[in-house]
Amino acid sequence: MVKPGDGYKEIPEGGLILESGNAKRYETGGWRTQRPVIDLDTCINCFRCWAFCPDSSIETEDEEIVGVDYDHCKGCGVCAHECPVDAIAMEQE
Amino acid sequence: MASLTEVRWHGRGGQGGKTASILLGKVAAKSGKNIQAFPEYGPERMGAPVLAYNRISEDEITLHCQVTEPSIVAVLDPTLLDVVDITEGVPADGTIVVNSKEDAKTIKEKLDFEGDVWTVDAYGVAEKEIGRPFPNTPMLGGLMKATGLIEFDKFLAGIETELEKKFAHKPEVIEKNLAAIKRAYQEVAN
Amino acid sequence: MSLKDIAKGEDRLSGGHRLCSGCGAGTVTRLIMNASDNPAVVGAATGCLEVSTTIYPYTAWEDSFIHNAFENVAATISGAEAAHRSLKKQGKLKEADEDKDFIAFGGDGGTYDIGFQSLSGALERGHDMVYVCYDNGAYMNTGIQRSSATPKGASTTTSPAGEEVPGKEQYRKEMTDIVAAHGIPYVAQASPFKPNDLIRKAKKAFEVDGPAFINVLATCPRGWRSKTEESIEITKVAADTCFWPLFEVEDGEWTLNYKPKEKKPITDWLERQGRFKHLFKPKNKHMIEEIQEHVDKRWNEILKKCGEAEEE
Amino acid sequence: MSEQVALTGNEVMSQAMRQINPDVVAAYPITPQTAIVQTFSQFVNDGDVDTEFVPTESEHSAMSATVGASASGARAMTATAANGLALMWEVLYIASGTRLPIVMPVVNRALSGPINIHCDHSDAMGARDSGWIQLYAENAQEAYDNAIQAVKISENKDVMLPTMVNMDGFIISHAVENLNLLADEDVQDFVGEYHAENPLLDSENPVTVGPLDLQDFYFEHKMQQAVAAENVKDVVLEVAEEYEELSGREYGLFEEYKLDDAEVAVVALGSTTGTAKTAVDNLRENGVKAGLSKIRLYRPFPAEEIAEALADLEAVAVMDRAETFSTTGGPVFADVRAALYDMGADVEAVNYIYGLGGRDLKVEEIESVYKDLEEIVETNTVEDRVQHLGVRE
Repeated sequence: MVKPGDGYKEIPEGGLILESGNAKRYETGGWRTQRPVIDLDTCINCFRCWAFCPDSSIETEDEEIVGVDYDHCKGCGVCAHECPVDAIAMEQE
Repeated sequence: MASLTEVRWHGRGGQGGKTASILLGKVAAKSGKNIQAFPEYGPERMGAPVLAYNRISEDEITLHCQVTEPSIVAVLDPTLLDVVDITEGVPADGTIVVNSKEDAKTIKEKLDFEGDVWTVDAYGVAEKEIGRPFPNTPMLGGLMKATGLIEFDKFLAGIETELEKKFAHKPEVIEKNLAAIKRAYQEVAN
Repeated sequence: MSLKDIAKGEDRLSGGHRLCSGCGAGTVTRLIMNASDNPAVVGAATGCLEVSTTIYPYTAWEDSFIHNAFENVAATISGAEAAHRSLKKQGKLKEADEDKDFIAFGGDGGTYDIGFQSLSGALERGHDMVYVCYDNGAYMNTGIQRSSATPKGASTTTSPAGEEVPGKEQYRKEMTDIVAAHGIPYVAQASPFKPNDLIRKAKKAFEVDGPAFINVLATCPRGWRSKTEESIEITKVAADTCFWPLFEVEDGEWTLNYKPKEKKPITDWLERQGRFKHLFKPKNKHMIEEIQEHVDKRWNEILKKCGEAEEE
Repeated sequence: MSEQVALTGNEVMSQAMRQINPDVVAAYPITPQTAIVQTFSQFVNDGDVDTEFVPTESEHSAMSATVGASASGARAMTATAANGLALMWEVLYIASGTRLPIVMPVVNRALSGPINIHCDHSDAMGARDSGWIQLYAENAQEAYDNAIQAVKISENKDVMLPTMVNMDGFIISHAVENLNLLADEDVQDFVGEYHAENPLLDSENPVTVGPLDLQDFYFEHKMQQAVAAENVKDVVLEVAEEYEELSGREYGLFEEYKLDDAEVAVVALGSTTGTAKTAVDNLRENGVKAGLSKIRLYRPFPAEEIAEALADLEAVAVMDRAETFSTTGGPVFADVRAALYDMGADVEAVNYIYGLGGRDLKVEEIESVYKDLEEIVETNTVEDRVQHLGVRE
């Protein structure tokens, strides 16, 4: 991975990024003013929050919703707004 | 470049002047000479007076300017004589071959040209041998006789090869053109 | 295919991209990408999606990705697709690279306007690629300038609501219809509020042999002056007011995919967005009437094309 | 093995492309380049090549698709001229900045307006700083040889930059000349197979091409490009040496014609250099110590080498077939003069803009340039640093 401050002799030529999906290392969680909190007991695993999240931040495991990736969630609130059973609450950071 | 010969072709768009210059160039190249063949490009379309050129030399040709003083001129359509100055830049010892039914003397007078003037009824030859009035291949035959640029047997063999490439699927066209070239070679006169 | 099934795969667009909070393009892109069954070569026209997902040295793309310029994503991906065809034919590809999806993403600026010619050319040439337009109705990347996809009446920075002129004067152009006129195998208009429909359309687009085009409404909370949490809901309102009908055109056959139970007035769509706020001033009432008339006319056209009964 | 042929420059170029057998060619027709893509399309449809031909709707898309194909790992080519090159402009920089080894014949023609379809170098000269390597040719033989060598130059790992193979519109593109073609298999062996290092098509190693590259890294990437450009000269010479073994034809960064003992010389590029050779020969017969430097590699510019070759002259005239409207002369002049300055050479350098829009340049006109140089040497004064040659008042 190219690091800040690397010189021209060290980095790949032509502006290529050779490590796919490495944006995961860039945390956008700090953009948030409100955080979604999922009540997993109420959740019916309809996966609508997963589908709608613009930031790939709804975590799943074995076909179940398990939580939120707060490193990347920007707190837009779409998940909470769209949850059909009100299992997601937006809380102040 | 003492061996350099420059040729200018006068024709009308669609008559095959450019093709004649290319055929001449290719055949000359086959006979071991260095050549150039190039038309003058403009927006002219079918019917407009057009020009094409050849350079033929024993030595390497590096010149890439226009031909302005050709020693040989071929005129593919008799009516061009009234439209363009076909003697322009041609030295007094130059050769002009004109597609015309008239005899060389008449044309020579008309052109007021000191040099060698030849005529051949290329349309007539083409009508007889090819069945259509394409003057360019007969004119090549006439040009060979008038200038001796390439030995005629070699020229015939060379042109046959080139026509074979062009008309691979129409062998009769090759035969007819060769016949036209031969007839024009016989009929051209100064 | 259920959302749950789709979610089984790895997300093809990673978190950590820098699209705005609540950006519709993020949702649209994820849903399309996750519907693909093959490793993909993805292209994006210059625009929000491209700049936000590939800020050097980071990329949010799990697949191969190329950005070339603003107006040429269709041409660029057509070149990639041609390369694939050529190398495959010559037996120069590894087995793992033999089946691939070629996907081009463009915003409305890169699709309706500056990239229109390149898109039309690629569609006519018949490349096996899927072109996705995430239509947020203006040049959002440069700060909300009007495009030919901007709806009539919207206030943008180059069609501002002024004392004399109340926002954009022209109706948006019907890009989906224009693409359909190319006679390509698959064309669809979709919306993220129906993710299953969007995924189904994406899958169809990937399946067909030849070019496919999907025009997806993508909310821009910043440009539309809407609430971020309403980004999905607002696209439902767009469908319920018939501003953004969902349909598909398969080999020339038009099918309607969503008919609101009760067609809502266009004001439902307009009032949620700050960009239309000025239309509610009394002097601009005629604008709303005109827009409603236009939507009604267009809706009936769509119904007719789709073989549905027209409405009064 | 080689074959003597008499073909037009365009035909020769399409033969070179057939022999190179690129994986993808994306192109658009434009006078005077049209015959290249036309002939090549016939090769494609006759199954003579493995190429996928992408007949784009514009040159912008031609270059864009070529970039897409090249980034995917294909050996990709296109060809253009004049306004077509201008329409590609934006993407030219993307191709070089992305380090894609695309080879593109450019059939040089004047840029509009007013529209003119004939030869000058405005098109390629305008693109001289786009990061592309530029090779120029005196005749069809050189254009052919340059095209084949360009593949190897561009794809060299120390280079990885695209190349424009320039050929004068009409004068070369539409003229039949005799030349030698290499055997197909010799060209194939010479260019070899292309293996891209990080192709988009490699599913196991996905790559992101063309990201947003801001203040923190863009400069580093441009520096890499500058280093690659520095490497070009050596690679051009290496490839030329290898090509000479194959073809018997010698190539360098530039050609020196009777320059050794020359006192006055012309620096030029393109087909005019052939005509200039005749002028040199004529002048030499009259006792004038005339010489010629014919630039083959113009970008990157071999400044030191050219300056060295010119350093012992008394005066030199640089011929430019393009205007810059800088009022300080044409592009080649700027480069040559800067090179001479760096060398500290005591050579008067003057500039002649000529041949715009296909205006013919005759032997006598070139001879007049040498006569001007002699006068400069004699009087030690330069009256007009920059002149327009062959234009009417």
